[in-house]
Amino acid sequence: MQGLFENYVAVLLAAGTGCLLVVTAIIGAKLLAPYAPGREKATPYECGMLPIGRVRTQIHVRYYVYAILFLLFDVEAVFLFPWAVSVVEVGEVALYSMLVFMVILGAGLGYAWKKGALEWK
Amino acid sequence: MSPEDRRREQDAPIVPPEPGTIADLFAAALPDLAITPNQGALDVILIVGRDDVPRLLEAAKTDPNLAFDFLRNLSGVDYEAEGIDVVYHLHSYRHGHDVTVKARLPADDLHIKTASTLWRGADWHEREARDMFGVIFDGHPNLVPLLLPDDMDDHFPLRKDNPLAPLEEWQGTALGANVGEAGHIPAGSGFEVEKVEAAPETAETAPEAAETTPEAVEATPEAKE
Amino acid sequence: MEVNEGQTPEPGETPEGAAAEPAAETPAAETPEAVAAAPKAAATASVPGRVPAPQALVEAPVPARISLGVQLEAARLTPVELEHPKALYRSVLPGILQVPADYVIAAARKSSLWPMTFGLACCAIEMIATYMSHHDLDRFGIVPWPSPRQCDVMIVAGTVTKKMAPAVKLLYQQMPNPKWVISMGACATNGGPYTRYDRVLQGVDKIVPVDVYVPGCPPRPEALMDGFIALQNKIMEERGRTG
Amino acid sequence: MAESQQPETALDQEFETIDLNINIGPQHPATHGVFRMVLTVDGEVVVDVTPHIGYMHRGAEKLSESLDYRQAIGFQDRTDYLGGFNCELCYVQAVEKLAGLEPPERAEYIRVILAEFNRITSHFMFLGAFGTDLGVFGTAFTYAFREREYIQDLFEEVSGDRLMYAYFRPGGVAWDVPSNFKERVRWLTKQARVGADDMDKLLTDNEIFIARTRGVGVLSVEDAIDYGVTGPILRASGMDYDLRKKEPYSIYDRFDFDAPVGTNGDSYDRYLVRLEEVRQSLRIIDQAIEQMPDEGPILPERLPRALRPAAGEVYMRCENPRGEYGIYLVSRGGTQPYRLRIRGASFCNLSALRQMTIGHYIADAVTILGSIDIVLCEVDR
Repeated sequence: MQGLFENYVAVLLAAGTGCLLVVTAIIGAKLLAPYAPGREKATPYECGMLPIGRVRTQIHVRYYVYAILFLLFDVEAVFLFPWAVSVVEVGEVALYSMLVFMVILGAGLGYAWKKGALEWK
Repeated sequence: MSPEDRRREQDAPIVPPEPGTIADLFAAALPDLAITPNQGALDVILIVGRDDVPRLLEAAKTDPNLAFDFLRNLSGVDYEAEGIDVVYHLHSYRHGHDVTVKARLPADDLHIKTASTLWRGADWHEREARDMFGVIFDGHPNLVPLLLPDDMDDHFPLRKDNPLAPLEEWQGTALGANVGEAGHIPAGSGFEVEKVEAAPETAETAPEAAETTPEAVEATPEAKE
Repeated sequence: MEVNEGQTPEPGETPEGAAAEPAAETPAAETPEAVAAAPKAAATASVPGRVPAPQALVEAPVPARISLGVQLEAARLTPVELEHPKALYRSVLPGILQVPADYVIAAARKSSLWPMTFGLACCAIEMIATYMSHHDLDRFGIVPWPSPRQCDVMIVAGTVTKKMAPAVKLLYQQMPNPKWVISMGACATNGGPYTRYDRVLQGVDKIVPVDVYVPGCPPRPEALMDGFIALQNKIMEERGRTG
Repeated sequence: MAESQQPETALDQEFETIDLNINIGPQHPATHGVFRMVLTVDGEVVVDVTPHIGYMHRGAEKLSESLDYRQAIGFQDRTDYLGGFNCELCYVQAVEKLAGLEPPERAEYIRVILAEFNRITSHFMFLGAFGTDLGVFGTAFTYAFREREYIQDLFEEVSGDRLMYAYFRPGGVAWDVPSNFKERVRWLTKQARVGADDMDKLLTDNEIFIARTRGVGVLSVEDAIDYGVTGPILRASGMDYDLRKKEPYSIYDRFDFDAPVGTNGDSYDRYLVRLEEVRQSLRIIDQAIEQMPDEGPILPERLPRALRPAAGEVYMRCENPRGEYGIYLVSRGGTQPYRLRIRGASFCNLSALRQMTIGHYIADAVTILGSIDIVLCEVDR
C-alpha cells in the first residue's frame, strides 16, 4: 500500500505547482497592472484603423472539416504514446488491437481524401 | 523689385527645335493639329491646346512610328492667374525617343479629358493632380482623393495661393486653442507646473490681442472676402 | 458653421490677396499695425520652466477660406483624453510595503520595455538599425512587437501627417497601461523639416502625451538608445506617483 | 458584398460564402511603412485589393518651392531614404542642366561610386525585409544590416551622416573625400561581395523561399509598361531597359556592366534581379575606383553664390534602386524652383499591386508587396 501513495505525491506536487503558476499569473496581473478600460481600448485592433466589414461572416465549411480531421488524428496520436511504451510487455495482442484502431481511422482519412476535403483551393 | 515681380515677367522663351526631331514626326502624324514645338533642356516640348490633347495622346500611343507606350509622368504646374498646366512626359520603348506634351487650362475651368483610358499608369497621377491642383479629369473611372483624406476634396495644398505656415502659431489655432502648446503635460501626473498669470507689462502692450473673442474672429474671414 | 473655435491671431487687415509666402529675407509690404499686433503667443502666459512658443516674425496670412475638409479633419485631431489609474496593489498593500513594491515593479517594468514597431518614415530605418545586431537593443530587454496589445512603449519614428494622426491616436489608446511614448526624430517632435506644410501635424505631442523626445533627423542609433535610457530613468523616478 | 466566383469542388456546390474585408493597415510589419490595403477575401483567395496611400504625404514638392536651389537638396534624401545619393544625383543633374553647369571629372566619379554604394545598401535592405516577409524572421535582417553598417560607415566618413547626406551640390560635391577613400572603397567592395554571397546562400536555394515566391505575383511585360512600372520589376518581367545603359547620364557610359533580366516576372525573379544588381554595382565601383583621378577640383571655379538658373524646364530621370526617379523642374529665373515634381519609382510600381495580387492567397499578398520594395515617402512625397 505504501508504494501506492508515493507516486501520487509526485502527481499532487505537479498539479499544485501548475495551479500555483496559474493563480499567480492571474492575481499578479490584477494586482500590478493599472486597470483603465476605455471605449477605444476595447475596439478590435485593425492596424490603427476603425474595424471594417462584418465579423460574423460565413466562412467555407472546408476549414471546419480540416480542423476536425486534425483533431481526429491528434487524439489518435495521444493513444499511440502509452501504447508505444507498453507494447513490448503486452505482446501481440496490443499490436493487433492497435492495428484495428489504425485501420478504422485510416478508412476515415481515405473517405475524406476522396471526397476532396483535403484540397485547399 | 521683389522676387515675385522678377519671377512673373521672365517666362521661358519658345525656342523652336532643330529639324529631324520628334516634333516633325508628330507634325507628319497629325498635320491638321496646331502644335507649337519647343526645345526643352533635355526633350522636345509640344505645347498644345486643351481640346487637342486627347487626339494627340491617342495618336502618340497608337501610331506605329510614334509608339509612346510608356507614360513617364503626368503633373500639374500652377501659374496662378494664367491657369494650370498639365504636362505629360512620354517615352517609347520601341524607338527610344521622348516627348513632353503641355496643355494650359484656364484658371476658372480646370477640365481636361483623362489619359487613363490610354495608359493605366495615368490613373494615380491624375488622382494626385486632382488632389493637389483641383484639375478635373473627365472620364476618369475613380476620381477620389488619393493623397488627401477621403472627405477632403476641396483643399488643394500645392496651389500657389495656399500659404505655408510660417511657424507653429497658425498651425496651433487651426486645431483649437489649447493644442497650440507643445508637449502638454498629462493632468494628475504629478509633473504639472502651476500656471503663472501673464505679467502686467505684457498685458497692455497687446490689449486688442487679449480681448479678441471667437465671434470677432468669426467675422473677420468674411470681412476680408 | 463654427469656423474653429480657436483664437486665430488678430491679423488687422492682412495684405490684399494672401500672396504666396514671401521668402523670409524680404518681409512683404506689411501694414505697420499688422506687425505691431502682438501675436497670439502673449496670450499663452509665460510659464516658468517652459520655453514660450516661438513668435512669428511675419504675421501668418490666414488662407482665403478654410476648406470644409480641413475643418472636418480638425475635429479628428483632438488630443487623447488621459486617464491615470492606480494599480490595485497600492490600495491593498499596507503603506510601509508600498515603497519597496514600487521599486521592484518599476525596476521590472523598465527592464522589459516592449516597443511597438511603428516605423513611419526615415527614422524607421535608424530604428531598425538600432534593433539589429550592430547596436543591439535586445540587451536592454527591448523586444520589438508589432501589435499594441502587448506593448509598453510606442516609438513614433517619422513624420505624423494629419491623415495618419487618428491612427496614431487609436493605437495609443489600444495599448494597455502603463504605457509610454518616445517621439523619435525632429518630425515626430515638432514637424521637423516638414513643419511648415499644412498637411503635417506639428509634433505628435499634439495628440498623444510624449515622455521622451529623441532629437535628430534621423537620430543616430546611439541617440535612440540614450532615449531609452532616459525613459528608464524616468520610469524609476515617477514610480511613486503614477500607477 | 461580392459573391464568390463559380465553385468547382464537390464541397463547394452546396455552400455560398460572403467575402470578408481584411484591412492590412497603416501600422503593419508587412507594409514597410504606412501603406494600407483592404483585401476583399473569399476564403483565403484574394478577390480584390484597394490600396490607400497618402499617410506619408508631407509636401516635399511644396516646401522645395519656398527654398533656394541648394536648400531643396535636403528633401531629396528624405524622399527615398534608402537611395539618398541616387535622388540627390538626379536633382543635382536637373539643376545643372538648367543652370548649364559642368561638374569636374573627380566629382563625377565620387558621385557614381557613392550612388552605386547606395544602390547596394538599398538592395540589402530589400533582401532583409523580403526575408522577414517570408518568415526568415531575424536572420535575413541581421545579415543585411551587417553589410549596411559597413557601407554606412563610409557614407558617414564622406558626408557626415548615415542616412541624410546632402553631400552633392549642383556642379559637383560639397567637399573632398577623405584621403583613405580608395582603400576604404576597395575593402568595402570585398566585404559587400562576402555579404552578397551570404545572402545568396541563405535564401536562393531555400525550398520554402522558392515555394513561396516562384510564380507568385506575375506581371507581364505589357502590363508593366502600361502601368509605368520601371526598374528591377520591369527587368524581372523580361524587358531589358536600364536607364544607366539606354539613356546614360553622368559618366555611366564609361563602365561596362550588364543589367540583369528575368524571365517570367514573378517575385523570385525580382529577388534574383536585385541580388545580381548588387554584384553589377560592385563591378561599376571597381572600374570607377581605378579610373578616378587622384586629385582635381570637385566644384567648378566660378560658381555663382546665389544660383539662378535660366528660365525653362527639364525632366531629369535617373535609375534609382527602385526604378526610374524623375525630377520635373520648372524655373522662371528666380532663386527658388517654381515647380519641383518628383516622379517616385515606387509610386508607379505600387499602382500595379492590384493587378498582381488578385487570385493569390493572403500570404502571397504580403510576398508581392515585399517584392515590389516600396518606400512610402517616395510614394506619397
